[in-house]
Amino acid sequence: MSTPSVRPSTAPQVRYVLRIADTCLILAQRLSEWCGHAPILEEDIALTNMSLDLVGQARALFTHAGQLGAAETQGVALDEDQLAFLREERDYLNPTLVELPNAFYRAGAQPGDFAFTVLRNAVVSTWLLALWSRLADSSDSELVAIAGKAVKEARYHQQHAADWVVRLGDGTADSAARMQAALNEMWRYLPELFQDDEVDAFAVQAQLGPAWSSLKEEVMGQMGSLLAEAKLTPPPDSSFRTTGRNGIHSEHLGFILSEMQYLQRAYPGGVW
Amino acid sequence: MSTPSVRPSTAPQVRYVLRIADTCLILAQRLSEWCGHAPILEEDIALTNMSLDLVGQARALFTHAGQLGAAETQGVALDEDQLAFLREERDYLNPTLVELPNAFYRAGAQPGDFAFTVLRNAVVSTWLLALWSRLADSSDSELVAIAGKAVKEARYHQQHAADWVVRLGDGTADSAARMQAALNEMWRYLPELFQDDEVDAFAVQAQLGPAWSSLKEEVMGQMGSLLAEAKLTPPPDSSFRTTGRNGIHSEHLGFILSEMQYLQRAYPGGVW
Amino acid sequence: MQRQERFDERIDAGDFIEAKDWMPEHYRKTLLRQISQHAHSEIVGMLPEGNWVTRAPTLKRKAILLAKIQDEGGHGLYLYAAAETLGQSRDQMLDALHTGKAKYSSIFNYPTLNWADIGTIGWLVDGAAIMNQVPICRCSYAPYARAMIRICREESFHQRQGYDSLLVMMEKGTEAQKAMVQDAVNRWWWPCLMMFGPPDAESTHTAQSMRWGIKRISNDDLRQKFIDATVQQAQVLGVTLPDPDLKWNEARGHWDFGAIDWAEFWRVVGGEGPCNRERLNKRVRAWEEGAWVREAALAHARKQEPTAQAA
Amino acid sequence: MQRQERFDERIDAGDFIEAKDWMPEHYRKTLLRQISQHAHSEIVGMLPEGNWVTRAPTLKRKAILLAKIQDEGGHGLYLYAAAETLGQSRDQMLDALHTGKAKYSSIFNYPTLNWADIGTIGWLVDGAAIMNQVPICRCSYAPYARAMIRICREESFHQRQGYDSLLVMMEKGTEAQKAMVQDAVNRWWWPCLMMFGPPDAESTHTAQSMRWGIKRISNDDLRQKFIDATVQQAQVLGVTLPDPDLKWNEARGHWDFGAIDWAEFWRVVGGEGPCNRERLNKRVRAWEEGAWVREAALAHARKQEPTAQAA
Repeated sequence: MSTPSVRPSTAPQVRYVLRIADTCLILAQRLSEWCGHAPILEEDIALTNMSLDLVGQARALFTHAGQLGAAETQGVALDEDQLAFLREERDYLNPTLVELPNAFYRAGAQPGDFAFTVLRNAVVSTWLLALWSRLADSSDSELVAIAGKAVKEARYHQQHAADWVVRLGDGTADSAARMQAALNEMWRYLPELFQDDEVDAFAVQAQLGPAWSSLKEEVMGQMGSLLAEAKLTPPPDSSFRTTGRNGIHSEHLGFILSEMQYLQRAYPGGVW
Repeated sequence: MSTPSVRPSTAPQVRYVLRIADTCLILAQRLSEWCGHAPILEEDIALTNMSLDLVGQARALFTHAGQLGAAETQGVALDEDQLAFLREERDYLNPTLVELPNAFYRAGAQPGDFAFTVLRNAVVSTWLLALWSRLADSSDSELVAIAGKAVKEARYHQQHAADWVVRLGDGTADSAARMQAALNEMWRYLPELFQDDEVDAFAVQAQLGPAWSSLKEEVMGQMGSLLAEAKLTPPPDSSFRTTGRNGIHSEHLGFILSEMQYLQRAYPGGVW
Repeated sequence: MQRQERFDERIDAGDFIEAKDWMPEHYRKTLLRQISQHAHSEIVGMLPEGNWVTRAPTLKRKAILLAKIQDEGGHGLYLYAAAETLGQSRDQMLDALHTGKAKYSSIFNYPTLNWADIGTIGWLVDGAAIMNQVPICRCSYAPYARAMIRICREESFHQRQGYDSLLVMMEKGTEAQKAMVQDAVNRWWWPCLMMFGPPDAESTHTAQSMRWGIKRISNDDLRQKFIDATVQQAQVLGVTLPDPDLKWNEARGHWDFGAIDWAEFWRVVGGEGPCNRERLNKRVRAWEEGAWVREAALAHARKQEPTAQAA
Repeated sequence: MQRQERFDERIDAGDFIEAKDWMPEHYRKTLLRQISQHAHSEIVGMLPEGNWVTRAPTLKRKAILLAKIQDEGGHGLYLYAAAETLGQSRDQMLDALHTGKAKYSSIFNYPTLNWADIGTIGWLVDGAAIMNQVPICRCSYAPYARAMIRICREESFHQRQGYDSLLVMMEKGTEAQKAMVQDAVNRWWWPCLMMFGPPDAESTHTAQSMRWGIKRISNDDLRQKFIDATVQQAQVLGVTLPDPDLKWNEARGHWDFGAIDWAEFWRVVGGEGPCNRERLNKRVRAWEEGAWVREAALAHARKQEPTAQAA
């Protein structure tokens, strides 16, 4: 029986690239939910812009992942849209953090809690900035090229998000409480950003890129300084662990995908 | 090019039945969002039960609509799942009222505003009760059979919802304000329940069932009494008109469908 | 002390204790804990299943799922009612749930990630629950035993429906559907084995509960019984249970199985499982956001009283 | 009265008026109303397009849509800035929007119901907007004229992208996609014709605005110009415009077209269109729910002031 889902190559270099691509794609998807709903017009523009940059990064990475997969299997390369829209949930490899709703538990906020949103942006952009910087030394020239462009975007995203974290963390009592609540919920999703496995080991060995674990010191150091400046206190570490980067997600991703994939699924053979 | 969407027959008898079936299906879908989130356990059970009854009614009607369509075109009958899951939005014929989110404008409520939910249930069940009662006289014996079962369910739904409307309308100041706010938003969606067109004219002429316009007096009379008992005041009529029964919906239905249809779309050829 | 002796005699004789009968405080508390925990499990268990109700793939499966969720709400109702006979109100029990003082079954802290999870919950989770619950139908506390008889009957029905839905996919479905079923089984198998609780050697309440006829079979025995029953069902289904050490032991007359990751069990019981916070938060939010409804219902009922008297 | 005469002379000479120049109060108010309404239209217009951004069918289309929405936010910014030169703050203008005192383009009160609506908005809505706006690039008020030059350039780009996306579907797409495009055109055509405003005979502001060079071409003339340009594009696209009376009039050198349903126009302008309440409510909610963010930003900025002075 035919199925329109595609199965990406499970070669480690493909998985390494897809993990990053999916991180960009799914965060872009969440940020785009803000279109037209931000607290001020400048933020409507900034969040849309960040989403756009992330989509651009995802496109480049998906195209490259498709080619890496094709080289591995001597097959035809999956294109960016097949990879973005036609995989099953189990084959998306983003860490769980980026698929969480823009408002985690916070009732009432539509499309989300701005505190949670800017704090997550600060975490992910700090992490991506560290990652892109290290990918400048990749043995894969295509990754070097992608990282060279992306690092500039990530630097802007990081600065913008960090400004908001400080502004809101050290703003009013209410804003500080909202930021602290967001931090308390989000913190336990961070360890997944610093895990490693055989995919990372391969990437290191092949000089493709860094093991995620090697980003921890830099990212957590920067987050620590930022939170201190914002007068926010990280909660104690917990034994909670997410597994999105291995394809086992939260219950949120399925809803993102049903919306995101709908047109591709409902109009097979469509040309857009 | 093949497309997995099905096109139902546009024969008036088919459209007449599909309008009712879609009303049941889409309201069931909205009510099922409440599973596990109601204000008291008894309501978790009641809302789930109502959703279940509506799914049952929809199934019988879809099966019948498929057969009517096949008789018209001498083709193979579309089955209940093809009709429920594989049409394009434009071919769903429920009035817009039932596709509105469980919380209309009310911020913060997840999965919805109980006031809006019970008030809509009161409106739709009063309307369905009137419709099923009249379908007892249909020339179509299958519709008579479906209506005979459904009328009992609708009577229970109507009583249950009406009890809540009174309880909340004449409860606390807060509950009264919530109910009045829900009523103010909902009221302008009611006229669509009493419109008629050539489909209704055909149904009357063929003694298939009543024109929707002929339900107005009974339904609005009962709603008037209920609202008076609940100490709620209908807002002034407006010239706002919805057109879901002609397939032109609100922006909400697309999101319902992307979720509802996802598995059927993503697993073509699947057997469930 | 005569009351205590009479109670002990009745327990030993296999008699049922009714709500009006005298009972030791520890017995009452143990039962209350167990029944309310069971009730909470039913209502928290509506959440992982409710997660798929808007996405059920056919109308038949949607109807079956809705009916099942409705049944679970009903089980919650009976069980809260049974627990109330022991002197605690439903609101008190819910408060204990919401503040984290009361537990619910840890299995519901795992996410439902694909449609086959729904069938797998029916087959494995309900299957394990039935293993645990059938002996309770003979529990010494009669209101609990009566509730359990009805519940077990419905659970068996749910289990068959769950298994059937997987069987349809495995026998008639596409390769993608079969992979979906296998994926679900891979994720649920080990957590289901943990549903029987820690090994007997580490189980704190077992001895006293056995003595009282609240518990009748040990954790390890129930677990073995479940595994023995399930292996064959898995073979019929055509799925692989994710345990390379699973093999028939002729001498024991049972299936041997691999080591359970008890660290994971304790982590999830301790609140750090995949969905603990989200499940509890959803219950708390539903309760808090529904406060105005309950208050209004109460206010309305009070308004009716004088009218009723005047009439 | 000398100021007034000098102003009139400059207007007649086709000079531009700058923010620092004296201007009649009525001129200022007319411009403020028009520019703020235009700014509001840009930000309300983000909503119907934002409605499809999570469902865009390819990454390329998602990127194009995001970029377009971002541009519209930018247009809103320039236009609010241009209006602020006339003495009203952005917050005051937003307050007028939120309380219903200020209008925005009625076209955004129609829903986006399928993906082709996004392309159709680019082709027809942006197309009509450009027809309206190009003459404003020569508007007598310089800050507005300058904003419009930049905006028109970007709008033309959006229009081409919209048309292109429809062309791809019509030329290379499936039958279902072609039907989707036709459905979108059917729904948007008449509302787009209404974007040029009521017939000249009923248009209240036209004469004075013409005199001032705020408006340079009449509603009916712009509408005819739009129709003449669009009919040919529709033919290339392969869609049917939903007007059986549409036909070339050799004598006039224009396309004749059917009667516009002005009752619908006034109904939508009056607040009873398909999405009026939802659009406004979303803007109000975004503003209200964002209040704490704006307050915190202000509080933080105040905290920095003494530090900055101390340093």
